[in-house]
Amino acid sequence: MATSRPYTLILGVIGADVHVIGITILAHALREAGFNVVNLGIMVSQEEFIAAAIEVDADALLVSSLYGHGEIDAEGLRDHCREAGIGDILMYLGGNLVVGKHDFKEVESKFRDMGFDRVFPPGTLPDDVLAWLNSDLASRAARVEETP
Amino acid sequence: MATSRPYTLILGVIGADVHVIGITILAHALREAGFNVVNLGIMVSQEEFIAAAIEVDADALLVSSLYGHGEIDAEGLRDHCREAGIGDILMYLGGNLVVGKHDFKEVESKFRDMGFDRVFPPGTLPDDVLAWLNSDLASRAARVEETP
Amino acid sequence: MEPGVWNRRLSEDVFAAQRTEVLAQWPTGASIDLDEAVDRHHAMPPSKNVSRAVASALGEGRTLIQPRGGVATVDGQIELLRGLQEAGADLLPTTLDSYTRNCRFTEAQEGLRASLEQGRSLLNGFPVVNHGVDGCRRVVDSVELPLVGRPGAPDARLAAEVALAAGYSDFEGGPLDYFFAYTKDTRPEHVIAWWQYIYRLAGYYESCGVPIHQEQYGSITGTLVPPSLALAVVTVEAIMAAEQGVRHVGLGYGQEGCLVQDVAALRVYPQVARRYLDRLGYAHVRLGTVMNQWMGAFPSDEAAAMGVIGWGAVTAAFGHATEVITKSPHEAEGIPTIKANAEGIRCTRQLLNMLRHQAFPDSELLAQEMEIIDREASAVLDRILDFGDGDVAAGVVRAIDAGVLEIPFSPSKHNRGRILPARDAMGAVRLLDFGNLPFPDDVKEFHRSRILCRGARDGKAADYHMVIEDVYAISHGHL
Amino acid sequence: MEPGVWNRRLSEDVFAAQRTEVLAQWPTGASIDLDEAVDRHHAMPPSKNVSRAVASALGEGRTLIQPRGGVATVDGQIELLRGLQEAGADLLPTTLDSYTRNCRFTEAQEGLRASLEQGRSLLNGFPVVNHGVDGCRRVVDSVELPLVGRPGAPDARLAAEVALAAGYSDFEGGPLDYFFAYTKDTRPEHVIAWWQYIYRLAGYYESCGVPIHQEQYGSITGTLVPPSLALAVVTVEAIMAAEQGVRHVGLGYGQEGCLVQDVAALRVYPQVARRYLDRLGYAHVRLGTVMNQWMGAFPSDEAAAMGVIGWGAVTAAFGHATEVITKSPHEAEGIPTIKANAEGIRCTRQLLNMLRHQAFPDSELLAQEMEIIDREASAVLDRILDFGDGDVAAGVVRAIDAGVLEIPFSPSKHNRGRILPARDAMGAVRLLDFGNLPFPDDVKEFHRSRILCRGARDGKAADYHMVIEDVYAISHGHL
Ligand code: B12
Ligand code: B12
Repeated sequence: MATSRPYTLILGVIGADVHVIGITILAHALREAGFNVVNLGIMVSQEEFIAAAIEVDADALLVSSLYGHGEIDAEGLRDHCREAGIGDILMYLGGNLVVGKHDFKEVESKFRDMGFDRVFPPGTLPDDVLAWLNSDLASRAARVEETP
Repeated sequence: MATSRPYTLILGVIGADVHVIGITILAHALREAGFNVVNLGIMVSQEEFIAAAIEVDADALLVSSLYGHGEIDAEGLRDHCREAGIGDILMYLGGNLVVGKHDFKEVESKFRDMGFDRVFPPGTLPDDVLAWLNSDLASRAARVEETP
Repeated sequence: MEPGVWNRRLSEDVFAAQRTEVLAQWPTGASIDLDEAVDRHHAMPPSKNVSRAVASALGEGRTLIQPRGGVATVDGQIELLRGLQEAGADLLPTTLDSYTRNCRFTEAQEGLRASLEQGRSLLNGFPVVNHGVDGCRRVVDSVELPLVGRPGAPDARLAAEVALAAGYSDFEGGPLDYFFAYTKDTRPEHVIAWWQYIYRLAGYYESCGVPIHQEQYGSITGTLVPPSLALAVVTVEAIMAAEQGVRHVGLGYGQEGCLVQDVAALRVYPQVARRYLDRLGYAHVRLGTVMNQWMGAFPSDEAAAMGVIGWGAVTAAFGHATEVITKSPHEAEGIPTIKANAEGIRCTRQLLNMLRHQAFPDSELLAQEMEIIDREASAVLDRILDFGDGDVAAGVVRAIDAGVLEIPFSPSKHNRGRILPARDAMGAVRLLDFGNLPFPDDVKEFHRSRILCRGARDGKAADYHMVIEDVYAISHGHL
Repeated sequence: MEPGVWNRRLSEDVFAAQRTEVLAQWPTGASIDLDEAVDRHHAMPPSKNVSRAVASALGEGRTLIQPRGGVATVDGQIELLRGLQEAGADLLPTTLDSYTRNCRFTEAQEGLRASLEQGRSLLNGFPVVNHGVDGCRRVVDSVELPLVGRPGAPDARLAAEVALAAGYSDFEGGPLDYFFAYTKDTRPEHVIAWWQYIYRLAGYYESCGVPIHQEQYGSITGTLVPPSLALAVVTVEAIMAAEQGVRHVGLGYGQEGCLVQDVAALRVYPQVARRYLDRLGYAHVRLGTVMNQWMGAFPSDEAAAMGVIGWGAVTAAFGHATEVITKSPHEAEGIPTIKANAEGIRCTRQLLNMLRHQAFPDSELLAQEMEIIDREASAVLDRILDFGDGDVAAGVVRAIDAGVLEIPFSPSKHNRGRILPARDAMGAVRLLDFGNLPFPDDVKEFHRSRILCRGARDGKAADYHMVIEDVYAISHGHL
């Protein structure tokens, strides 16, 4: 469940990617679940993601990539976040992340290595995303409370 | 082309197999091409094949097996031919010879080892059969003429 | 001529006497106890009964999926059926091997032994009789779904005894189907008598409150069978089954490939069968339809085969079939692996669901095809009833001998073998030669003119070569 | 408001001036010589021209198969296209990568470099511009079939220059399609102007005796697009193309999944487009239809995906589409391998052939759907013409701003985004909310009542959740 102060999420499709359906539905579901969602839409650059996150003091970055250029487009995003002073932000990635049909395990570890906290396969439903977000954000909140 | 004295062929489906379409069409095509065809139909035992071949002094035995029990049903046919004094008869086998989908190379060598001169895969068309029969019977005829 | 068989319920005595003989055919027969078997059925969850599954499908207008499948060993069969269950089947099959189908139990035993030894199935099906009730019950207990025994045999009495006692609640088939498709010398009256026994057995379970569904085959030789003749076949079988106490019939049909004709057939099937059953006093018998996906030669390319399978799903959906029996992408080559079999199920499921609420709209063309099939089947059925003085069993034997009912490509020597089927310009199966079929003249003219149109279009004569072309057509990628 | 664009043929001077700019976008542009390109087309065998292939398909009533496909390297593209050719395609595709689609040639170059280095394609298409005319000609020369460039881009002018000069004879797409589907901030008038350039270029080849086929997209966002809106889009595009000298148009349509609606759309498409083209003075333009197999979310199971592909083939066949663009069983997961792509082709081919002479019979239901689509599209088109005082280009820009034409799920901020599509009880795409669409009242009532029926059946409210359910439907195995 979202807490009293709603968490703020940045949502967008990275690169030159126009696949808007997935994030449209995700944004709708996340809002319904009580999150504060900033939906940047399609064709979002790394800079735009980071600027938006800073501007609204976001709790998480939800990056979507469907069209196969995820490898190129998402490269270095974690570093750029660090450089911008939000190196710790919770970062999810989802969609059809590479070109072609591949074993998801490999895809996942590739993007985990790039600094994403969670990587979601094609076909992921909003409920799964919600469940992970709630648990990850809650455990982060707990961690913050423990170390005052 | 069939020669002046038409060759006589025995055709039948071995074992407990009822698949009649293939041999019906084959028989028709072989007759049209000038062969003398004795079509024993479905569910023919090894004994019936051999008895028919002896009775009409056949030039070749064309054994069909579609239903998958070819391995069991055709086992020992060459030996039984030998025992009956027609050990040299040209022997073809065709159809869906074993249970399941297999690499045809393996199937072919299994049945070649069992004494079949040629083994035909599923989907074989009458024209292919005709072409092989003509060439095999012609070269056998030539061999006979050479060794008077 | 004395037909040697009548459409009359076997008396308890006659049935009991025959049972003793049947159970003695193989050692596993000895242990079959009907009372115990009935108890077992009553103890099974209702969700494992075919007839109940069919009832709810009929109620909801759904189409149930049943694949085919049988391997030599019990463990293999369990693995297979669990795989098919997981793939989304609604009903599970057990196809019998061809030795069992011919009561050649010794050879089946040898095939089973060799299969166990070599660790692969050398049999093209599951030898129910050799495994006996115990082996079959292991299979039944290992899955969640209702089970159908699929014999495809002229004499499957012992197999039926074993399967039904083990908890199967459908034992597919019928005497005319398997006379025409699976015999060479056997007289039809014998096959009828054997199946009357099986129907009587099913009827016995019914009378004890165990619903048994009687799926029919109806696809017969799987190759260019005119729909009306298949309909005549299954109607006669349904009547004979009903007389022996069967109450739930799945009218079998084999897809021909021309959608309008197939949908017409699937719609007209229950209408015609209903009419004759009602007329002859079997109004209580419930009817559904069972469509077999294309039964003739398949393309060997697996992607093309998936296209044919999908087309079968579409036809079943638009024809509102109660069940569809699926094929696999391995069809042209050999008995499918579990994976290939599952692919056929999943492709079919996707399409059934997508078409669930779509209609194949009513049209003049469809109405015309329905009328033709109805009139042809009725002509044959009326003649059969005439021939038997109202007794379909006697009548159909005489009709077969007279060539009033015959099936293309039947291997039986008692089949007349004069009719010649060919496709018309839209791919519908018509007849070039009618033999002694009692079709009305205008209907014959309709067939001829339709085939001529096609011949004209293709610039080909309407003769035996056209028939051969049509046998290969789908496997060569067209219709 | 000044629309900033008119439906007027670009003068030679304007075209030439723009050309200089376009060719300067990337070094490979410099070498393009239109005269030499025209000669090359004349020297190519006629069998490699899309427009000629389409002409004979139209003549014979056949449906041509075109897959999609593009990889980073020239060698890879050649291997891919040869594979698709062998699988039985009639026309060969070259899908552009998404950097090229956005004129981000530097990034495309980087993707190409990385692809060469890693020995696998990191690009989701073929970067035509980076390969230039020489690279593309190697592709053209390596295959036997006609080639179609598939940009999917708001500004593909340089890509079009390269592709057509290399010997491609179709450069798919159109400004409204790619405004609605592929832009976020860009104004429609800019996309129209860019595509007027491409049409003008195609028209130039035409004027030199080189027939160029203009395939349209028409599937737009691929997700619950009402057929009438797609028809309005492609009709406006066809008019704009015709004005620039295009003479051969393939009207694009994306399968929705409901057969009656899809067949109705495919039949009504050329009728409506013809009417408007004729009225506006473009009677000489030849029309065909191009059906894209289901463009929305696919099931990830490959067997189920083959079912969806088969359904697309059936729809194309019954809709008498001139071309069908195929999908592959890998669709839900990623760009397909050659093998998977070939499977889509072969499944489609089998069904097209089997359905070649079958009819989807005329029926009231079909006639009704046709009438609805015709009336809706005409209402939108008439309003567009009103808005532009007879000029479709000016009119459509105003219509978009006014929400008189909008597309569901368009990512463009200039798209109104008020209409809400949902399926009715038979799966036809209807509208829940009409925004400012100028549909007649009785038609709106028809939509509402149809969706209500479905809601009642499923016990669900007709709201946004229904829309979401419908987005997932086919990928989750139903409609
Ligand atoms: C039609 C058909 C039937 C019909 C047969 C009707 C009839 N009266 O003939 C029916 C429905 C009755 C039937 C029953 C069965 N069938 Co069946 N049947 C087929 C099917 C679909 C087509 C066969 C056909 O008619 N082909 C058209 C003809 C023209 O081609 P053909 O028979 O292959 O013959 C040609 C060539 O093979 C070659 N040829 C054939 N024999 C010979 C011999 C020689 C010497 C030469 C040179 C060439 C040659 O030339 C012929 C002319 O072109 C095939 C699968 C397929 N091919 O798509 C399955 C198939 C043959 N059947 C099969 C099986 C298992 C059965 C059953 C046991 C039921 C079951 N378990 O599913 C029963 C058999 C019962 C029995 N006792 O035999 C399996 C065999 C499996 C295997 N080998 O692994 C197949 C392959 C289906 C499958 N994949 O499971 N079947
Ligand atoms: C519809 C569609 C389109 C439409 C998009 C319309 C629009 N406005 O959005 C159109 C037709 C325009 C299109 C275009 C293209 N597409 Co496209 N498209 C699809 C398709 C069929 C469905 C996508 C969809 O809408 N799914 C439904 C939504 C609800 O699901 P989703 O997008 O997957 O999102 C869900 C999850 O993935 C997850 N999720 C998504 N993002 C994120 C992010 C986070 C953080 C989390 C937690 C979860 C998450 O949650 C979402 C909700 O459930 C897919 C294939 C498929 N899936 O069947 C191809 C597909 C994505 N497209 C593809 C490609 C390549 C293209 C094109 C380049 C054209 C081409 N070469 O074929 C262009 C792209 C141009 C560009 N610049 O981007 C490829 C990508 C290939 C790859 N990765 O290897 C796919 C996979 C098809 C394929 N197999 O080739 N496409």
